[in-house]
Amino acid sequence: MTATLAPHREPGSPAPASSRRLADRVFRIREFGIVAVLVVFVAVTASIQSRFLSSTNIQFILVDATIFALLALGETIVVISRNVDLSVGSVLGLSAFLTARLASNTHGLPLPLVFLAGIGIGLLCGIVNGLMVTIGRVPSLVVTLATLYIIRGADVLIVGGGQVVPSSYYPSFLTISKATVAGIPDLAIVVAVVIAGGAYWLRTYRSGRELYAIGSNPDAARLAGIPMGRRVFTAFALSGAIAGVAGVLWASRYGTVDSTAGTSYELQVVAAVVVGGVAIFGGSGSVVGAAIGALLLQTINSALYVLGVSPNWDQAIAGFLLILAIVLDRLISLRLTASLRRRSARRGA
Amino acid sequence: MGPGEEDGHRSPGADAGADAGEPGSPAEPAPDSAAPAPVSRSAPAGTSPPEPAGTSPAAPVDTPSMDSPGTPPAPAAPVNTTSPDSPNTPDSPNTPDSTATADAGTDAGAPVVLSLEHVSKSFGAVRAVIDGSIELRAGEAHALVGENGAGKSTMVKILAGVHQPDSGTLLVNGQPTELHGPAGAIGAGIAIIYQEPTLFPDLSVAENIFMGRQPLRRGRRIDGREMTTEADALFARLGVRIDPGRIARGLSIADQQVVEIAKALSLNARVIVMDEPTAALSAVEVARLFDVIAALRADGAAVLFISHRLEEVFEICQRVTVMRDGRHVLTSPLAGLTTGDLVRAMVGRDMPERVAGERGAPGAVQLTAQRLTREGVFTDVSFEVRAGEIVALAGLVGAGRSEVARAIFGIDRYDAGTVTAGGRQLRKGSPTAAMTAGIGFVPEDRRQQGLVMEMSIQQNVALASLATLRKAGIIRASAERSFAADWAVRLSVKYGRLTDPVSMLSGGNQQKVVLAKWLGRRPSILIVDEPTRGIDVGTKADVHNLLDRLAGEGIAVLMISSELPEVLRLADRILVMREGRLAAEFTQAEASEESIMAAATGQLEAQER
Amino acid sequence: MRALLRRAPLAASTLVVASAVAVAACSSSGSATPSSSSSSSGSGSSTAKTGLKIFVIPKNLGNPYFTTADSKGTGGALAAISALGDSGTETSGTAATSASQIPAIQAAITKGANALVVSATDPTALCPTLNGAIKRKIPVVTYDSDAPSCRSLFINQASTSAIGTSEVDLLAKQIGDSGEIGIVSAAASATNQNAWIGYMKTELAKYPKIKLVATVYGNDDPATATQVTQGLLEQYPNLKGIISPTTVGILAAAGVLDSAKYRGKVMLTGLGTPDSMKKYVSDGTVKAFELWNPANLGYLAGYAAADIAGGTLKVTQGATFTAGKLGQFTIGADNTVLLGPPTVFDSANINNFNF
Amino acid sequence: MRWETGLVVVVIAIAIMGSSLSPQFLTANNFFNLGLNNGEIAIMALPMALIIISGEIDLSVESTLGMSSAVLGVLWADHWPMLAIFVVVAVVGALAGAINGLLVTRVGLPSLAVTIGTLALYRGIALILLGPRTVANFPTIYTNVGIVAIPHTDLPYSIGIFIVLAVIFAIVLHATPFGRSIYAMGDNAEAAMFAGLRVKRIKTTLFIVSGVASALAGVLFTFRLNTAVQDNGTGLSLDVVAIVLLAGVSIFGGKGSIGGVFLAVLAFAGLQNALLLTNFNQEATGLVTGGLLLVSVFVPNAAMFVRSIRRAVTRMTRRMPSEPALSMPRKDT
Repeated sequence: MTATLAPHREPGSPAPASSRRLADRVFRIREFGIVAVLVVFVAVTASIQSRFLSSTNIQFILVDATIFALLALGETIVVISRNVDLSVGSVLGLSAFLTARLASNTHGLPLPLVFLAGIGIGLLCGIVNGLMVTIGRVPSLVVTLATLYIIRGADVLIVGGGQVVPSSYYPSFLTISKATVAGIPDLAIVVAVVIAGGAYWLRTYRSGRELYAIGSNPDAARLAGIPMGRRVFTAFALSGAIAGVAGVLWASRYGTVDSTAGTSYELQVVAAVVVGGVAIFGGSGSVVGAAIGALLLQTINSALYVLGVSPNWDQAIAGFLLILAIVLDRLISLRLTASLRRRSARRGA
Repeated sequence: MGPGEEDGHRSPGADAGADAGEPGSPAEPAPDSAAPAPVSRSAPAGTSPPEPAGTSPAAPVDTPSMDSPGTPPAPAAPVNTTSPDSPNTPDSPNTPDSTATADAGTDAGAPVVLSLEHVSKSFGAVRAVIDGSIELRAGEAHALVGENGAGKSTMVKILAGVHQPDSGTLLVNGQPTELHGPAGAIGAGIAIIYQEPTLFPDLSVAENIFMGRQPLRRGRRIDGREMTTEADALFARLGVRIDPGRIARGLSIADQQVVEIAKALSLNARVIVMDEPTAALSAVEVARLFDVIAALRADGAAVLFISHRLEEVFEICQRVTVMRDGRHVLTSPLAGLTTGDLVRAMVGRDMPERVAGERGAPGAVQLTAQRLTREGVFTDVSFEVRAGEIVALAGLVGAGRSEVARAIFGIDRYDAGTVTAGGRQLRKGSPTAAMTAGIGFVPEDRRQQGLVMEMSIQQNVALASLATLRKAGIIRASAERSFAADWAVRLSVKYGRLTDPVSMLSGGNQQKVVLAKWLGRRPSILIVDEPTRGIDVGTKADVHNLLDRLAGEGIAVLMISSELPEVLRLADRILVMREGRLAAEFTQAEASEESIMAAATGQLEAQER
Repeated sequence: MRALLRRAPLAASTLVVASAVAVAACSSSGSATPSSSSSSSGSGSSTAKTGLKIFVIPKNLGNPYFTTADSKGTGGALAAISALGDSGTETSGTAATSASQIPAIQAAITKGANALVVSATDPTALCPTLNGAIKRKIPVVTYDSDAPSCRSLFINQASTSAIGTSEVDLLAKQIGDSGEIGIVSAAASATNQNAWIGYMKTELAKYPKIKLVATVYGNDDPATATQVTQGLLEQYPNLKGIISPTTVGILAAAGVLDSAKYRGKVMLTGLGTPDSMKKYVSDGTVKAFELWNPANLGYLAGYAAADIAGGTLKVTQGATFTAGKLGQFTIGADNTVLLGPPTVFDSANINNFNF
Repeated sequence: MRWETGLVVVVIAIAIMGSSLSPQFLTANNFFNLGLNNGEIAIMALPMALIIISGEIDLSVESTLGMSSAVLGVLWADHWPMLAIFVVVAVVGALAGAINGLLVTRVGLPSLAVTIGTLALYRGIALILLGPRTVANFPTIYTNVGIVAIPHTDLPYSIGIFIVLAVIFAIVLHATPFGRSIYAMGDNAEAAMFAGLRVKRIKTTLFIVSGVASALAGVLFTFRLNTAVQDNGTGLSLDVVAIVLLAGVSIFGGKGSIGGVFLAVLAFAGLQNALLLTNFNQEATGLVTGGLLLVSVFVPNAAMFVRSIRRAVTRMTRRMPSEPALSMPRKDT
């Protein structure tokens, strides 16, 4: 923040409302940009293969995107605070297996309790991450890189060569991800509500705003008396808990759960978050953007299958998009800074 | 504001504060005019004389009042004489009313709201504060002065709750208090305006002000509308117009500082610590700030004012505490003191006068900047520096001086213009090209830009000369050691071992290491940006002598300094920058503090008109 | 390649005890086919060495299929090895790659293995290491996935051609010999998958009205397999049937088809375990599929490895041996033993199986 | 105590533990295998150490390895001469590194984000190039790197290359202006720039070196396994980062040594091998790698950790309103 590019200007010169509008516009562009890409992409795909927009395919995409959007919600909360959680894939895997077992006929735990168990498992992992980052003062990249390994290792140790298969669940478990209202999966609706809630929290509650403040300038946040440890800890705990829930949904969606569930999801989630316009170094971005980012990536994924493009292209496209997103993000913010600078220069002159 | 027990003292002031808080009350629409109100830092002589004449003629300079807080040396002035409307007067410092306001603060009967007693704080081996004491009374503006490194910033951080003192006590309203973190300080009613703005670039201005304390509505939700309204009110009180809804990124330094001040005001704190709040402000904004300080005092708040500009201290403060080398030196009413007294107390002896002898006539042009422009930063800057002369770039902070230097050295790119050094036009944005052309650059921020703090003294000295210290691509350890030792001796750096981390050195010796790093390259052009900022007096004289000698040896020196005495003492020519443009040029003979300040603040043009 | 003929003097005395334990273990476990486990033909069991160290190295650990094939509890390879009085250890890497499997093989050799039972992730990558073992006279028995040029014996779960043709025949019957079909395979590089698919294509020549429109790869990952199946269905709306010769793929495909829209309209067959598929067979999503018993495959591989290492079995074409509960087997051409024809599971018989 | 001294103790402890648990641990043959399985990781750890010391990170190394392997496979299947293939692979590695470097230095993006992107991109390119194919049957003289030891030693070729590279990297890092610049920029990039060090160019160079080293590792990996397949090297990046952090290289930059990297490779490989030789559950090696990583970052923080816990406890016992420990690890000024 000390690197200010604008020279001194007389105070109270013409109100800089125009710069606010500019800033608003740019940030709107950031989110609308993703939406626009999404729309164009869907339109092009649908014009080639009209069945892309069939109700079943939309349902498929929505349900798959739901899990990623949920993970992206948790990841966004962490990334906004200038941290990163690379352990979400492993947490999802562990939660998926354990809750799948609980939802099997042999245990027959009622559905709400299964979800509670998923939250609990995820919360535990998130708390461990959060404690090591806040009290241990180890950079979150390193902590969650380590827990990525460790939680997966624990998962493999617990699961061994076992697996849970669809036949073993009580029926209502598998229908979680299949029920629809007016052609839209229940799951997508619920998750959309959850994400909207998350967005509302981040926008209108002190604790939410403080996460942005921490990510925007940690030193200033400390001087402002923001309980940084507690906030960052909460972010990790939330991210863990959300990954735990995503694990339950994963089990319900795909049925077959072994020790590899959710492997390398962390990179896709980070990709969705970054594509969704969340600054990787914290301070700005929205969960809605991240959720749209997740939807976009999932749509691209699905379009490749539907168009019959070799799935071999899938990963390269995802990687390319991720890089494109951060490059664009960087260019936009450079432009914004430069234009704010020129504006104040013009006023000052 | 403060709790009720101080009502007796507060009542008149409270009215004044209420008046000052009225959005409409800043009487003149001065901020918009190019020519500011005739408030001037350049004429401290105009303001300080009335004060000794006013009330307290006999305050003994060397009486540290901390030792006897019950028997203050200053005679009491009745609070009631405070004119309720005085803070509203835009030109207050020059009016009799404001003198009365200033006198009111010397009221020894006012309760002590906060005191630090005999605190100490060490960071590893470094003893930042050895024995620090401050006492703040309700309704006073209290100056804390001392050289850089005297321990002022550490005292501020202790008050901010950032550091916990190793020993000593903090009393808030007479109660021993421990501050656990910045939140604790805020909770105790202490607000800090930091020297460097600490804003959240991604958040809106309003959020920056109210972070952690946003106004709430039902369900503990943030009331955005209320927040904007309150922010607008604060800015009105400060007489500036900043859109509370815009993001903080891109604000000018002055606006950032204004937001910081608004933040502190919004806390309704009883103690407000201002660490160099005026460094980036223009004269108009400074005047406005002083009005605010007066209003705060009238409300019964205590203001701790830290500034290197002693004339400001005399203008706004009633009492002063001087620190030197981490120790409390004196606390005294300002009335009756002179600038010389304060300086003596700060440095412990008289300031040395210019030692430089006459230099010969300057030689050939070494460095030329031609129509140098970086959009929004500086415009159309042209000048030349000749061999054997020292050219100073003067101006306010944020006028674009350092930015020009950075552009010349290739740290930043520029949009138009050329730089020629040693007869060759330099490639844009390439420090390597600048160095090859013989330029050395001692940057503004020693710790952040000048030194690699984890590296040893030796490695820092050698860092810019590695290419000459290698044989077959390998750095020869012996050559590096003797190179560093040679230059350390030449600049009389005081060190233990050359392999000690440079962070162990004092500020002055660190600066010498930076200088050694560049002199080791035998530059023909040396750019020094604030070469004596934050270093002790002895080393300061060393640096001055060195620069003088270098110019005598035929090096072209471009110096940026905010210390006018330094500029006047050393420079052959003085270029004044204002808002990114060259505003005036003086020869040493023409220049005076007044003329430079006038050019720097734009009053020169106003007068010419 | 040569069987070990030296015999430890202690072996004979311990054998009796070991055999007795083996019998007890088998009968108490209530095996479906209680045959005499102590008898084996060839050079005679009385001379077999015991107490050998045999390492079972599947493609990767944590893979349910291999866990079934290897575990003692399921009656897999380790059960056979311990039944013969030897000590078996399952080891491998956690990823199904040669880079992760090779260190485990090396470590097994270093630890003094007497025999290796290996499912090869990648024959070319594994061969130098496996040949190193054979050079040290450690017999290598491959199962499930072969490494043809560097092993003593391969236990083939089912004849490649039989699986390819039978699955096409199963599906053809379900869709009435006409319509578009697709294949959901595992990894595109999987040797056995590609071999089966090759035979499927040959067999499809017999059904001119059936058209194979696409082969997609689910990489044996439930999520990927689900998505590729969805894509297949969207891309080919007239799809009549799917063959998925992989247990993960068929489960994922069944999950996708398990809806009113597709049930009974798109047929699915392939390789699947009866336990995991029971739900879909009972609700009509899947009519019939097939598989060998992986535990029997492992058991046979473990038994053969122990026999070879113990010196009771010489690997030559035509040699026969009795593998405990599984009965008698003959070493066929190219030193391969065939487990037997796969079992076809449908609603009539699926509840009789438990693996 | 210097970090390296601690590592020596750890390595000795692992050797003692390994040999007491398994008599085969300290055998030439086992050392050969141990080296063989870790050669590529060790080679990639050298440039990774330099990159992390300079204040950046490169998570894409495993994918650069995979992409190089795929290029090697595709060209070999196309009957290119091996020498030409080597040149192309080296260029591919350099390009991969250059893209990372330019995005970081010229566009000004965080290396973490960039290399997560290229981690996916380069793997994706490998997938496009090779698809489901497996290319095998490379000439024996090349595949021998996975079988034969360097004459007169028990060292596999990859370890031989690693040792030679380690010496070169040690000289470059510890004794040349280039290396000094790396430390300076890792400690304080701004001061390095103000000292006229070519921060951007040096960082770009480091990423290119990392790309080339990963390409070399890719070639060795392919020959060792005699297989070019698209998923070669998956998951190795984290191993490489874990080794470098274990070596005492600070994740914040500015600290670390090649000696530390050498010892960390020994410790990492030794531990993995010891676990394989004993009857440790192989499924849990992830636990060990992750644990190692955590320990290596926690040890330097241990004192602070204990202090903050003690402070928390005192605060709780005093029943003060709790002030949580500050998180961001930053140097107080």
